[in-house]
Amino acid sequence: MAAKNIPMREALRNALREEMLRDERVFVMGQEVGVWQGTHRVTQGLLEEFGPKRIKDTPISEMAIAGLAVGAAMAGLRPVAEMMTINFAFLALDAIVNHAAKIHYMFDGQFRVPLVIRAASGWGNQATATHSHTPEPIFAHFPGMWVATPSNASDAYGMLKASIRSENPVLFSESIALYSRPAPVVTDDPDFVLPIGKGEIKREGKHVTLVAYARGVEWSLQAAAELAKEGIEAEVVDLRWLRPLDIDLVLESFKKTNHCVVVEESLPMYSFGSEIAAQIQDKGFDYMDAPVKRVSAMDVPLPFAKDIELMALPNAQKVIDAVKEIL
Amino acid sequence: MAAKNIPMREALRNALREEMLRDERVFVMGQEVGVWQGTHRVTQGLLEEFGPKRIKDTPISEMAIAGLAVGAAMAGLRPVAEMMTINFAFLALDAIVNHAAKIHYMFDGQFRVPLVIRAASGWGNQATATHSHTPEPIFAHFPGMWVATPSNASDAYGMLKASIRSENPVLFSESIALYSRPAPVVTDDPDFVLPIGKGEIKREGKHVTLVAYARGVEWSLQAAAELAKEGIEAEVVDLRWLRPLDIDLVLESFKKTNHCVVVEESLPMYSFGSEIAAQIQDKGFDYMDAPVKRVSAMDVPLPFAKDIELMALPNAQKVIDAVKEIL
Amino acid sequence: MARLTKETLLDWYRQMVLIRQFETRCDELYQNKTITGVYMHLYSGHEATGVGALAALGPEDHVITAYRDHGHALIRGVHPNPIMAEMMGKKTGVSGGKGGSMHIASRQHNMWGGYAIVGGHLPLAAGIAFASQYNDRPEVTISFIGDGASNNGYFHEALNMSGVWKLPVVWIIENNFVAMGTRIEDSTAQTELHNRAIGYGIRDGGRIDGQDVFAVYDSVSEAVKYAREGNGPVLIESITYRYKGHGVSDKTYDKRFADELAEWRDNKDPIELLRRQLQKKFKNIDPELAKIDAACQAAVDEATEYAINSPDPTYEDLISNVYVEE
Amino acid sequence: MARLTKETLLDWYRQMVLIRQFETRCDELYQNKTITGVYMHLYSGHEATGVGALAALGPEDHVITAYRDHGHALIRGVHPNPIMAEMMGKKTGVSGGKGGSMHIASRQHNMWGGYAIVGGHLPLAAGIAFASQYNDRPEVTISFIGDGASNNGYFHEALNMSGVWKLPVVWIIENNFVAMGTRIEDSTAQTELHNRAIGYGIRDGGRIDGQDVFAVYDSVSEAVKYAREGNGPVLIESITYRYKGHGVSDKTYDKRFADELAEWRDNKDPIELLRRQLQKKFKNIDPELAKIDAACQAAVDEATEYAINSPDPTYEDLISNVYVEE
Ligand SMILES: Cc1ncc(C[n+]2csc(CCOP(=O)(O)OP(=O)(O)O)c2C)c(N)n1
Ligand SMILES: Cc1ncc(C[n+]2csc(CCOP(=O)(O)OP(=O)(O)O)c2C)c(N)n1
Ligand SMILES: [Mg+2]
Ligand SMILES: [Mg+2]
Repeated sequence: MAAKNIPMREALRNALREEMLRDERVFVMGQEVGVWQGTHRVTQGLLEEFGPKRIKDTPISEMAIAGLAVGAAMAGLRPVAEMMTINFAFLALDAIVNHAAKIHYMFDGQFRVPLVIRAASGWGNQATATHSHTPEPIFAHFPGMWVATPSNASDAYGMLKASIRSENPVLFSESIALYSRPAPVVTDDPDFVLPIGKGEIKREGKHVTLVAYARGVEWSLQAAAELAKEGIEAEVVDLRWLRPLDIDLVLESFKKTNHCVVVEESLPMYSFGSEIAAQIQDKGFDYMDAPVKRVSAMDVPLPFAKDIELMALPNAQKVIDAVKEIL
Repeated sequence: MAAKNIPMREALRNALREEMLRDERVFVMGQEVGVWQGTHRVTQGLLEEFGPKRIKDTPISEMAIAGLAVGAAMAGLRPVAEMMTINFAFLALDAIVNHAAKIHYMFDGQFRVPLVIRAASGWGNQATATHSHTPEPIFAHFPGMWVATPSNASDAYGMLKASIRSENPVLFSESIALYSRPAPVVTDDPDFVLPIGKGEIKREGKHVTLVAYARGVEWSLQAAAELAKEGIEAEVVDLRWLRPLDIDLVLESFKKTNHCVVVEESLPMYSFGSEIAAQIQDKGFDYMDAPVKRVSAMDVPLPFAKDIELMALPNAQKVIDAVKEIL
Repeated sequence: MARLTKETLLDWYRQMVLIRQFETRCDELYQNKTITGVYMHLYSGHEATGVGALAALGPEDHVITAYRDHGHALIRGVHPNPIMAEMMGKKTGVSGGKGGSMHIASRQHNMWGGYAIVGGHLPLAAGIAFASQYNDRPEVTISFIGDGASNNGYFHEALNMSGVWKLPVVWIIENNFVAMGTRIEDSTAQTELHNRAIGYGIRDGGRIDGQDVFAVYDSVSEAVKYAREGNGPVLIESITYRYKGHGVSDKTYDKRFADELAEWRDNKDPIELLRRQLQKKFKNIDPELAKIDAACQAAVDEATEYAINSPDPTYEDLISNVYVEE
Repeated sequence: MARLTKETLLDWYRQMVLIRQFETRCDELYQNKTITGVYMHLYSGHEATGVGALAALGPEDHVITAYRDHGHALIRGVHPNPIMAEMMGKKTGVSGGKGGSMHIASRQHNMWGGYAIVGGHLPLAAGIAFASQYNDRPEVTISFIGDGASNNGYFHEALNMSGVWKLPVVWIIENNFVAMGTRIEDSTAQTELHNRAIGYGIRDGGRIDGQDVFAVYDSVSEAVKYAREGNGPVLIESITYRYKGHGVSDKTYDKRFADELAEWRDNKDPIELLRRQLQKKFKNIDPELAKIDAACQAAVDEATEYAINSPDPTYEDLISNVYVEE
C-alpha cells in the first residue's frame, strides 16, 4: 500500500473527501466549515470541491446543529457535523445523548442515526477554563453511540472513514495538539477502514503497560522511549475508541506486564483512568503486582497563564514518574 | 434533639423554608415550583408563605434558569434553582460546568457563585430513556462545584441547608424514589447542617464494604440485612457527596473488611463505581483480598416496559450476588 | 370547504372521534392500572388542530411532535392496535414497548415520533426537512410545538436555521395557553406566539382557531403549499385547549380552571363543532355519524384486547437495538 | 449633545483613543510573542458603541460582555495596568493571569467580565439585573451581544426571561455583520436583529449607527431610563465594524473584505468622526486632542512596562480559588 506522510488534519480531510465522493448522502455541516475553510483547516478546500449544498456553514447554534444532523440522519443522509471545539458540544449534550444516542433504541430500531459529530478537543493552548476540555469519557458514559479518539494521522483517517460508514452515531474527538503531527497515511486505498472498537499496541514491551488514547498516546510513547534507555520496556496500548472499549487488549497486555499506568489528558475524577483501573483490578486481579496508576490533568479548571497551565497538564515525565512508582 | 418522622420531600421543604426564613437573599426558582406546588411537591406551600418575589416560576428555559441563577449568585443572592428532573440539566450543562463551576476560578476569586441547583434524579418509573438518568458522576467529573447526593430524609435536610449556606455552587441531586421515604428529621435545630464532603457509615460490618450514594444506599442496606442472616456482616458506607469525595472513609472501612462492592444507580462506564474501584486499588492495594465489584444499572438506555426496565436496574439481590462472588 | 368531499369530511370526523375515544379508553386503562408509568399526556381537546393540519399533507410528507403524540399517530393512519400495545409497553407496540406513550412513531407512515424532551424534536424536524431539500424531493415536514416549548433554546435555533436555509417545514404551535401548570403570560411577555416568526425572517402564518378544523386546514394548506414551493418555513399559532390536565399525574390544574375548561368543552369542542357543521351541510347525517362513532368504539375495543393479549418484551428486547449491528 | 460638557466629550474621545492605542499595542505584543495564547479579540472599530453606551450608566450600574472585552473594561475605568497584565497572564492581572484576554473583569467597577462561550453571559446579565430588581435597587445592566451570538439558544431564553420578569437590562447587539467568518445573511434570514424584540414582548430600541458616539449615547440613555423606571428590558442593535479580523488567529477575513474594511476605516471610523465633531464645535481643539493622544500613549506604555515587569502566577495560584474555602 502506498502511504504519504501528512498531518492529521490533512488525513481527516482526505477521509472526508473520499467518503463524500463515495456516498452522495454524506454532507458536512458546522460553524466555519465552508467559506472560512474550517477553524482547524480540516475542511479546507471542501467547499470549493463540493459546493454549498454539501458543505454547510451554520449559525452559532450548537443544539440545532446536532439536532438537525440527527433528523437528517434519521431521514437517510449521513451528516458529518462539526462542533468547532468539543467544549461547545456541552450545549448539544441533550441532542447528542438524549437524541442521537437513544432514538434507535427508543423506537426499537425503526430509525437509524448514522451521524458523525466531529469535535476538536484538548488542553494546552492557553485557551482557558471553558475552552480546554477533553470530556470524551463524559460522552462515552452513555450507551447508544461510539466514541472515537484517534492518536495519529493514520488512525484518524481509518477511524473517520469507519465512523462515516457506521450505521451508529459516533462522537469523533480530534485532539487539537495532534492536528499538525504528521504520520504515514494510506493514499491508494479508499476503502482503508479501521474496525470500530479495536485498539492497537503502539509499542511492545514487557515491564509495564501504558494505556492511553489520543494525546495520551504521544506522552506514553515519549515516556516509553525514555524508559527504554533505562532498560524499562513499556508496552503502549492505544485504545483508539472509548466506546466500544477494547478492554481485552488492555488485559492481554497487563497479564504480561503485571503493571499499568493509565495516561489521559482528561480530568482525573469519574473519568477514563477510573474505568480502566476499575476493569483491570476486576478482570486482571490475579495479575496485579502493583496498583494501576493514573496520570491525568490536575483536578482544576485550566488557567490562562502558560507556565501554570502546563503544570496542570500531563506530560511524559509524569508518566515516567508514575511508572517508577510501581516498578 | 427533637425529631419527627417525615418523608424526604418534606425534609427538603423544611430545609428550604428555614433557610429562606434565615436569609433574605435565598430565593427559589424553577419550572412549576410555585403555583403548581412543585412537580415532586418539594416546594409545596412555599409560594403562599413567601410570595412570588421569592418563589419564581420560570419558563421551560433550562439554559437561562441555570445561567440566570449564576448571575444572581454572583450579584449577591443565594438562588436555589430547580431542574424539574436532572435529565433536563443536560440542557444546562454549559451553564453549570462552564459558568457556575468556573467563574470563581477564571476571575481569580473576584466573584462567588453561591448557587444550589436542585434536581430530581433516577430510574425506575417507566419514565423511558431520556427521562431516567442518574448522571451525578458526570457533574462530579468537573472541579469547581460540589455534588450532593443524599440517601435519606435526615441527610437531605442537613445537606440541603449546608448547600444553601455554602459559598460554592452545589448540584443537589434528589433521588425520586426516595422522596416519599420517611426518616426521623431534626425539628428543633434550624442550624442542623451536615458537613460538606463527609460520608457516613450507615451500618457497621466487618466482612465486606458496600460503598454507595443516594438510592444505592437503600439497596445496600437491604442487601446487608439479608446477608446478616447468613452471618455476613456488611458495612455500608454512604458517601453522601460525590464531590468532595470522602475516600478516606471508604479506605478506613476497606482496610477492615478487605472486600468491597460499589453500588450505584448510574450507568456502569466511566462512572461512580469506576472511580471508587480505581481509588481503592490504588490507595488500598495492600488490603485487597479480592477485586472491587460494581453493581450498576445495565449499560442500556432505559426502556418503557416495566419488567425489562426493572431488569436493567440494580437491586438488593444483585448486591448480594456480587458480595458472594468475592467472599 | 367547497372542494372537500363528504367522504373527506366524514373521515375527518372519524379521525377526531377515534382520537377522543382512544384516549378516553387510555385514561380508563390508566386508572385501572392496565397502562402504567408516570407519563401519559392526552390530546383530547386538540383534535381539530391535528386533523386539520395533517389533512394538508400527503403520505410522502412528514410529521413530528412532542410527547402529546397519540392523536398525530392515529391521524397518520397508524393502526390503533400497535399504538395501544405501546401504551401498555407490549412487544407488539409500535416501538416494541420500549418507547411508551411519549414515543409513538411509525416509520412507514412518516410519523417520526413523539419526543419527551421539550423542544428536542424541533431541530430533528429541521433535519428531516433538510433531507427533503437535499434530495430535491417536494416533501413538507409539519412539526408541532407546545406554547411552553417555544421558550426553549431549541425553538430559537431550529426556527432560525430553518429560516436561513429555507427548509420546507411548517411549524405549528399548539397554543393551549399552558405548559404543565404555567400560564402563557407567566412564561413570556409575547403571548401571541406567531409574532416570533419575524425574528427568523420566516413567514408568519398568523393565529388561527385551532378548534375549527376547516380554519386549520385552510391555513395549513396554504402554508404547506408555500413551503413546498421552496419559499421556506411558516410559523402558525393554533389556539386550542387541553381537556385532561397536563398528564396523568396532573390532578389539580383542571380544577383550578374549571370554569375555563367548561367554557371550552361546552362551547368550543372541536368534535361538536364539526358535527354541527356536518349536520348543517348534509341532511340526515346522524345515522352515518353514529355508525362512525360505533366503528371507532369497536376499533378501540379491538386495540385494547389486542394490547392486553400481547406478550411483554423480554430480556432479549432489553438489550437489542442499543446499536445497529456493525 | 447640548447638555454634554466639553469635559465629557473630551473624556469620550480619551476613552476611544485609549482603547484603540491599547489594542494596537496588544496586537504588537502578540506579534512579538509577549502576549501569547490562541485567543485575543480586538475591539478596534467598535469604540463608539462601547463608549456611547456606557456613558449612559452610572458607577452603580452593571456591564457584562463576551470575549471582545478590553474596551468595555477600559471604559468602566479599570486601570490599563492590570488589564495589560492579564493579557500577558501575569499575577497582577485583573484575574490574576488565570482569565486572560477573554475574561477581563473588575468587581469594583461593576464590570462583570468577558465570557468566552458565545451567549453564555446573557443569562448571567439577566441574573445580575434580577438581583437589582430583587433588592429594589434602581440599577441597570447593559449586556453586549454579538450578532452571531443572537442565533444561540442562550439569547432566546435569556431575552424571554428578561421580558416576562421585566428585568432592568439593556441588551445591545453589536452588529458587525459577521461572526468569525460567517456573514450575517448566512446565519439568519432576519438580518435586522432588533426585530427580535417583538418575539419577547420587549421594547425595540431600533437599529442605531454604532460609529456615532452621540447616536449611541442618546439611544442607550433613553433605553437605560426606560429600564431603570421598571418598564423592563430594551433591545438595541448597534451597527459597527470589526477592524482586525475575528481574533489573532484570523488571517484572512479582512483580506476577503478589504474594500469593505477600507470603506469603514476611511469613512466611518468612530474616533475620526468624533474628532471632526469636536473640531467643528470647539475652536483650536487640536492641541488638546494631541495632549490626550499623548497621555493615552503614555498610559499604554506604562501598562506595558508594568505588565512585563510583573511576576508570573505560581503553583499556589494554579490551585487557589477553585473553591471558596468552606
Ligand atoms: C427540557 C425539558 N424541560 C422540562 C420538561 C418537563 N415538561 C414536560 S411537558 C412540559 C410542559 C410543556 O408545555 P407545552 O410545550 O405548552 O406543551 P403541552 O403540554 O401544553 O402540549 C414540561 C415543563 C421536559 N420534558 N423537558
Ligand atoms: C457556544 C460557542 N460556539 C462557538 C464558539 C466559537 N466562537 C467564538 S467567537 C465566535 C463568533 C461570534 O460572533 P459574534 O457573536 O458576532 O461576535 P463578534 O466576534 O463579531 O464580536 C464563535 C463562533 C464559542 N466560543 N462558543
Ligand atoms: Mg401548552
Ligand atoms: Mg459579530
